[in-house]
Amino acid sequence: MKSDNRKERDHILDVDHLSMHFTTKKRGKTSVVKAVDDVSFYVERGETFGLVGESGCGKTTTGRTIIRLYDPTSGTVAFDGKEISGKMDKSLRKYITDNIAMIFQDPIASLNPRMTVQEIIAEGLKIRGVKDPEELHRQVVAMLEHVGLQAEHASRYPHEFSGGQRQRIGIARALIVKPQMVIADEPVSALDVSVQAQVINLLNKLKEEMGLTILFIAHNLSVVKYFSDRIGVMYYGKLVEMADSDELFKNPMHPYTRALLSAIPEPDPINEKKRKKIHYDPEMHRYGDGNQPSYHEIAPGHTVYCSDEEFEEIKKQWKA
Amino acid sequence: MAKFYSSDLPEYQVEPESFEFVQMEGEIADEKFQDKPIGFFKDAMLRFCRSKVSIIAFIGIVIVLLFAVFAPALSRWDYNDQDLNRINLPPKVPVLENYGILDGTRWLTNRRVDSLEDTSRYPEGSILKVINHRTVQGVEMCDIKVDYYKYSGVEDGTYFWMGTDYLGRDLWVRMWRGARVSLLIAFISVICNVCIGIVYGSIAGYYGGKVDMIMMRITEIIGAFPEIVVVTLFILFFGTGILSIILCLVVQNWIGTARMIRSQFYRYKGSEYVLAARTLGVRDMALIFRHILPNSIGPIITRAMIAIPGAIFTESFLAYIGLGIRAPESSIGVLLSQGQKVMQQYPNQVFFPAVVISLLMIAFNMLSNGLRDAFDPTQRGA
Amino acid sequence: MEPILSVKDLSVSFNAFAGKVHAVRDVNFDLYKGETLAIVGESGSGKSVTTKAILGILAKNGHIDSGTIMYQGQDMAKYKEADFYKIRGKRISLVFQDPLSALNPIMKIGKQITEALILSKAIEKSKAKARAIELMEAVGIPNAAERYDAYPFQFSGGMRQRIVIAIALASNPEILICDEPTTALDVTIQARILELINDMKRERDLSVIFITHDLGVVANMADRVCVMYAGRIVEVGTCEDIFYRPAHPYTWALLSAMPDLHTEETLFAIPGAPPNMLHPPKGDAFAARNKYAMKIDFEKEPPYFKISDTHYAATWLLHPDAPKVEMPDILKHRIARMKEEAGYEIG
Amino acid sequence: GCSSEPKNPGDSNEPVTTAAAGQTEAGDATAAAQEESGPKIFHDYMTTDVDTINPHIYTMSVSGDVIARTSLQLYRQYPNAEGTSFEYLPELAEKEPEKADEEGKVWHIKIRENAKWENGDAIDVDDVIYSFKMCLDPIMVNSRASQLASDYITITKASDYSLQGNAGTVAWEDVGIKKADDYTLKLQLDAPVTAEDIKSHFNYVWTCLVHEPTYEACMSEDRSTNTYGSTREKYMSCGAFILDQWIAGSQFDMKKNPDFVLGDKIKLDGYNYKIVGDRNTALELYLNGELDAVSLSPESIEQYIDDPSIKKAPATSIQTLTINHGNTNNNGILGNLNFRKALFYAVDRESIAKMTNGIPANYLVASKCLGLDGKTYRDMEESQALLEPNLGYDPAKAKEYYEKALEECGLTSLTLTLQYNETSANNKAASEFLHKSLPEVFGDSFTLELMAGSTSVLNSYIKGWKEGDPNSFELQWRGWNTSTPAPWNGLKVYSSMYSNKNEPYYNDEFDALWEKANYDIEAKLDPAYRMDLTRQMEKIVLDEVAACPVYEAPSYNLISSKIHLVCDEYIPGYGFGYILSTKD
Amino acid sequence: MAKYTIQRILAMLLTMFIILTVGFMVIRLMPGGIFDDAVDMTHEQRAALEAKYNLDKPIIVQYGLFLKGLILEGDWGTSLKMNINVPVWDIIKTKIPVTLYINFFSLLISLPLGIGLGIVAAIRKNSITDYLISFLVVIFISVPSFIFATLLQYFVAFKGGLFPIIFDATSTGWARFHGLALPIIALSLGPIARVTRYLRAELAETINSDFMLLAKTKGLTERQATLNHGIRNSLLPLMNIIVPMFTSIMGGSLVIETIFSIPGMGGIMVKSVNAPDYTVTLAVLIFYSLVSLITVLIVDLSYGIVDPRVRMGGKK
Ligand SMILES: Nc1ncnc2c1ncn2[C@@H]1O[C@H](COP(=O)(O)OP(=O)(O)OP(=O)(O)O)[C@@H](O)[C@H]1O
Ligand SMILES: Nc1ncnc2c1ncn2[C@@H]1O[C@H](COP(=O)(O)OP(=O)(O)OP(=O)(O)O)[C@@H](O)[C@H]1O
Ligand SMILES: [Mg+2]
Ligand SMILES: [Mg+2]
Repeated sequence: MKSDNRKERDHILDVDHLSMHFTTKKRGKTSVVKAVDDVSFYVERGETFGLVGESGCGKTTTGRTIIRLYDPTSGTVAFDGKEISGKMDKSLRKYITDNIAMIFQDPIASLNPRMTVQEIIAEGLKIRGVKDPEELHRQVVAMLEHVGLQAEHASRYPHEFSGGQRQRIGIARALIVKPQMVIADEPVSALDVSVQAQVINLLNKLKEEMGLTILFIAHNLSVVKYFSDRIGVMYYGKLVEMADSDELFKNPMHPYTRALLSAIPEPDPINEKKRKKIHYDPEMHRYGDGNQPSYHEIAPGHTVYCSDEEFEEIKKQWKA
Repeated sequence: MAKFYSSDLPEYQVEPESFEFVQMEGEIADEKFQDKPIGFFKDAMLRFCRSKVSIIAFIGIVIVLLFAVFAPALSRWDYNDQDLNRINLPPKVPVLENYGILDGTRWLTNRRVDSLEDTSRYPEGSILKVINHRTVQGVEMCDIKVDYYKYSGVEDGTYFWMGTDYLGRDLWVRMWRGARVSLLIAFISVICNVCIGIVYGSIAGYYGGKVDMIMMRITEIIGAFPEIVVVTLFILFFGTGILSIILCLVVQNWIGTARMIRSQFYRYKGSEYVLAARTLGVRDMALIFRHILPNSIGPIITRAMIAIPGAIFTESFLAYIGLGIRAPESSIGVLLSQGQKVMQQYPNQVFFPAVVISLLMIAFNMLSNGLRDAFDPTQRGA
Repeated sequence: MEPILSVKDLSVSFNAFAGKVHAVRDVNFDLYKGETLAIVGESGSGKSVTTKAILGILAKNGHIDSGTIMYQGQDMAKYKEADFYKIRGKRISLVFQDPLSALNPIMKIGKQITEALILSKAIEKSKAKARAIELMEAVGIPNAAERYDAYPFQFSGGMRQRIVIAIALASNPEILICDEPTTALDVTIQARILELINDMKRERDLSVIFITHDLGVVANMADRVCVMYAGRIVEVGTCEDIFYRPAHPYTWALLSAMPDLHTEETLFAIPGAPPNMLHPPKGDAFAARNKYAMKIDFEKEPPYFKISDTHYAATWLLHPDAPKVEMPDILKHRIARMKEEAGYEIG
Repeated sequence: GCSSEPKNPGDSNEPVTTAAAGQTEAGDATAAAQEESGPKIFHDYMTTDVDTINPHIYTMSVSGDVIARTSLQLYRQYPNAEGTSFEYLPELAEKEPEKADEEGKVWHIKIRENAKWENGDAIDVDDVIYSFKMCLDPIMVNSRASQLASDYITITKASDYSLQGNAGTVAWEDVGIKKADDYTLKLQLDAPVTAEDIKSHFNYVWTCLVHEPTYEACMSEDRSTNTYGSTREKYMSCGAFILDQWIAGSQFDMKKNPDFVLGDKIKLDGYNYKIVGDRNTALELYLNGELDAVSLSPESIEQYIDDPSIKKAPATSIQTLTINHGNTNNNGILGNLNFRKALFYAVDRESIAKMTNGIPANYLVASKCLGLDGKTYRDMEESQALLEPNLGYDPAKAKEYYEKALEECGLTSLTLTLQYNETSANNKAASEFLHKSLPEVFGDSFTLELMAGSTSVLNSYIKGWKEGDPNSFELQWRGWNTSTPAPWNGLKVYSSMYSNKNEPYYNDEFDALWEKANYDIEAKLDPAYRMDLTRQMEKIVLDEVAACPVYEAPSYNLISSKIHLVCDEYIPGYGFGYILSTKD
Repeated sequence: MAKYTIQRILAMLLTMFIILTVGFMVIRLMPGGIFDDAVDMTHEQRAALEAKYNLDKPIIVQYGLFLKGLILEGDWGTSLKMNINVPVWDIIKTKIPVTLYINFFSLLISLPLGIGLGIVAAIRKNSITDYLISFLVVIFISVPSFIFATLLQYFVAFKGGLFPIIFDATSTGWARFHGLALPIIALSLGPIARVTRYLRAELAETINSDFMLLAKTKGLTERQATLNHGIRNSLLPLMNIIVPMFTSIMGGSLVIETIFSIPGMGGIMVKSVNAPDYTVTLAVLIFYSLVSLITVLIVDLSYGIVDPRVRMGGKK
């Protein structure tokens, strides 16, 4: 469900040529993983930006680099015009944590099993100086009710909850500090179908109520499509395509996006059994000297990462 | 049996009011919990209590502890009551003595036959059996079985359940006194190990990188020193006694704990809930102590439980090479090493402490297994 | 037609720490030659346990309480461990969910494929390699000969799953049980694995039991579908029955909880969480989360109501005396749209 | 015998028993052993490995045993015909030393002309002089040099020569060791001595011969160290036995030396040592027939007390409580004579002796020390007279002195720490006994704490006061090996000049007496006077309780019935004479 | 691999150097002067001796001299107390073989035996066999090896006459092994128990792993699956305990060597500390450190050989 609280075109987050390379040293051998490689995109205030791509393509790394769990190798990230990718200090830390929150994928692993729900949710408040236990409790309960849980759940431990409930606790934890933007890293992919909807609906509701901006990371295209205003598709550390979600589904331009779209299973036996899947082979690009890929805007807000040569091809296929 | 609906079956003739919707209106709220919230520790304890083996082990340890605490006080003798007239007595236990075991008798080999008449050496009635007459170098010799209590001139009705040692001290009391001391040493040293290990391991594990590399090199170097060198140094600086022994038990043993804590940190510092806390701006110290460290509680406890008998074991090694606890204090290690010297003459002196240390080892092992399971978060609520 | 595998009234329970877990309760299904039977249901509904019971690989604390598993005229529920060796891997094979942990990390791929054949003397050692390469090629591993000596960690997730399938197919089984074979994989890779399974099924005339919780995958693969909830099968029917004419509120909920590329309206969320199988609820297990729950749902377990020859559902809503309810709007719309897209009217 | 009781710290006053070689006068025993088949080898054991068999630097008594059996000394102890006492016989020397001047400062020692090295090289006086010269070598700084230079006799300039380092101020020619002729050694001494002194002096292992070519070959380039005697190859035998095989840390095999100058005394075909560290093991080996003699651990004495093979050997040392007189803790109570007396009277020596299978000792000259007229020093009435009655145990007196001492030092309670060597079972038991019994005598205000330590640790505490820390220890067990034939010499440990002193005890009167007893020619010539001096010394240290003697722990040995000793009983100052035994 | 190996060896040498330095200082801090307890000598004589061996110089100077000798001439110094004037290396040289002999043999014995028992216990978990094995394990772990050594010596060697009571250093070949069998056994009991315990736990876990399940569904019998898959995989983590185990065997041999009169490193360790004999202690210290570092290195490198994931540089 798309949001309409996009007011004017106003970037809240600008990611510019962001790279995050991991160097691992194992038994004397160093290897570099280019988890995020020269990625640029922006997120508008109040919108939901979806990031999709297959496992290991760097979605999580992108999200974590933005919120500065990792220090970027190069490139800049600006939040609300203020650069947040520079040298870390107390005030920057505070700026980031006050404005951006994160929701994690694994509802089991992302909650400390040794803390009660109250403690988990209140932690962010405590750091921000709320000391009064009653006030804390009041706010926690309010937040719990907000996410569809009950006051009595506050004294419980995470393991007593089902996956969907736990994910709601995670959301409550992220949102209690009233951030402007939330990075939701695959918030539903670890959940059962039956409870996925609980969480998606909840996120939608909160987005409306709180005017949140969401960077929504997922690999399930149906969910992303349902949930996001704009979508970026990542492949091997690169952002290969970015567009409004309807536009993207109508005009998938990058071969990888197409393959991805064709592979989504749909709960429709007759059509599903007929549908042709497209395979994507990265070898097909044949990039080389003088034929390097870069971002090309094919329509307003729709960029594709390809070489000039390919761009010509693609342009022909674009449907208005 | 899978049941299929058939309008004929009487059991499917249901009154119409049963077909009322009951929750059509309003949101269906999440189920309320029926029971009380169970904290992590409480849950662990509950699961622990359900394991029979752990309970038995726990009770076993409690019994040993109770004996260690109370047996010395309740006994007729003090741990240091000496009497040179009753040295090295064999064990003698009421009731059991009637069945021919632990009856205070002992075989004395290589006795001169002509000396058997000597009542100043063998008081009347002390010789129970004479066998194996032989002549050695022209002297008539035999082996005799004596009532060692009579032989030593101990008054009737005196019972030393585990016998006595070279100063005539009651080994039963010394056993429990020793268990007390050994356990005390073990507990203190293990606590110290754990504390140092936690701090050191946390820092190395949390900060990682160069800090970790250097800290691990240091442990490697400390760990490379043979125990005996370290021990001798401590003895020099602090003299023998509990302090040195504890220090000896600590100086290298914390490394293991530190390594374990470090690996726990490596495992958990990247975990999602720690990252989540970081995105909320939780400070390093809180991350270490509230979020990461508690995961090590299980392994720490398990480790500590195994380390306790291990410490007793090391203590006995120290006692064996002569660096034990200050005499006349007793400890299991002292008793074991003392017992080893007289193993061929008075096997009882080594047997009982060996049994107790084995029992402790078993009990602590089982207890640690039980605790490990109880603290294993993957088994929660199961 | 005679089913080749017939599960009757199967109940499985586990003696867990906290008590007895009733993981599977009175499950019935038949598997026919050459068909794909999908079992869907959310996590913990007992799908894997059912298949493990069939293959006799239940965890040590689990046992079959009652029921029969008829295969080739014999009741496998009564098999001893030794009897299963004739079945496992030879007549019935299993493809695991997690290709990462299912392969022995330190054994060469080629060896893992043919190991069972060699040990059961089904093939000579000298021919084993050729056979392994053949199988690897069949499941679409490029450069199979070179990869014979590789180790699992050198393979990507999709390739590993192919290897697991190759292992399962090594001795030409009759039945292939796939326990969520693609859950750990990316959609693009999932699509190719599903294709592979379908191809294999066609080529070898396999009967497949396909377990998943992804309804999209079911739609792609299944001939018939069983929907499981809390250890029971709540609805069973052909693929069309389930997707176009679902009858059980749980099936409705499942279908409407999942957005597809066309969904715009608010999703239908199932409230609450599945029941604890330590104490299965009285009556209909789904009642507590069911908007359409009636009083009787909390009292009495619903029997299977026959909807058509192929289609049964266990819900009191189908009782002639029960009030008629419509499936949720979101689902209605979707089905309508799907039918339209499919281009013809179904049933 | 072999040293079985673990060596106590300070057992360094060299025991004479290290040279346990002996001789009987029975010359008729030559044929007896030859009828038997197989070589007659005595299987002995040692508890630790030897450090070296270089006589100039060895420090352990076991090393001395090996050297003594394989090398020649000028004189050596042998049992007398009755097997009750011993006498010095010339070994390499041909006869008694001869006085070459009036006073007794110049002596000639004639050596045998038939002595040979194992490789056949003849031995002449040059070998003797070379050996002594090397021992005194100023560059090598051998640890035995001072003993060779001045022990019973003080050889002119020997000390100066050996301590001059690189200075070169004293030439070897100045030293009083000269060659009179090829087979006569001439000694120049600082003070007049008796022939007995000479024999005693040259009876020790550090006067053994070394083989010049071998010794030179073992010399380091700068002539500062020498590896002679570190392996079989770097050693040359010439004594009663020839070192046949030496496996470091494990065993020594020696075979009879056919060319031994006193060859007729040796009936054994060989003498082997095994190194056996554990006492239980040694006993098992003995019972298995793999050893011919074994010293019993205190624990196993009871089991063999009736065994006809058991033989008792007097203690090698008196176990005393060393008192740190200079300790300033507790207001210096250890320096308080009353307290030391209290301590002396408070020790129940009888009980401790019973516990340790020992002899109670309220004296400082050991019971094995020789006196006059075939009596031991202890057995002499005069010596007995100076001892306290009831073995010095008098709780009432002790308490009285204790209270006086407390008052004088202004204390109300007192805690002292007694250190002991944990490897000594007897000391440990005795300590534990004192821990319990002293407070019973003194009352609750007194506490004795016990502390065990290894030899090196205990030594470092003793060393403490020498390095300026007066409070490094309070009480410590020490076992002194007093010199058997010369009890006056043994009392050196309480004199100021002794370098291995345990306690900071100084007494000028005592020092003067000691000088006199040892070096005064008058004393040397008059044994009775010497005994008297000895008694005076003993009285002073006893009166002042320089140290508190407690017990002597004799050793109990099992000696195989196959072994026939030359003496039925242990000969004080000599031993059992294993190497003179015969075996069937 | 080669580069990695070289890196590791260099790192090891650096560690060794630090251990050497720290060890030197620590040992000099140890109680007792070399000549304190020696023979009866005069004060002057003692001073001269100490001067000769530079013991009167500041410790840093002594260290400098020591390093100079070590680096320039590979000279570890000479023993001052235990084997006077013998180069330390010559002493150690004769002791190392027998110590390594018994230690390696006990490793050699305890690994297969422990593994075997562990497997049996894991497969027959909660059966009588398992309980019996567990019982033995506890006994072996909790009773110190010196007790076992004494018991074995008394009952097997002395009473039973099956083995020599003490080791005969002249023996070779089979006789040598025969003579060292008891010490090896005494040393092995603890490690056997430890391996057993570890493997039992490890295997019990592996048996429950997915690939074991797959092996079973492939049609392997329980036995085949355990043998082909379970054991090999649980052996890998076993390498983690080999290092501490080996060092503890080395530590145990300290006592065992005395009881069986074996002229090895263990004996001189204690003796050199007690003597005290600095140079020997230092050399022994270096020896033990080196052995443990080398074991670590070997285990690490062989991990690479045994575990294809490490060998081929894979993840995880
Ligand atoms: N801390 C790290 N150190 C080294 N490599 C890393 C690290 N984190 C991620 N990577 C690597 O970076 C790449 C991108 O990882 P990332 O987790 O961002 O992918 P993802 O798109 O989120 O995948 P998924 O869908 O599986 O969550 C992967 O190849 C991963 O192995
Ligand atoms: N060994 C076991 N001991 C106790 N309970 C078990 C055991 N194995 C399975 N269960 C329980 O049986 C129930 C069914 O499990 P099953 O694995 O069949 O679920 P599933 O439908 O396959 O779920 P998923 O989609 O997560 O694989 C669960 O509640 C689970 O907790
Ligand atoms: Mg991710
Ligand atoms: Mg499953």
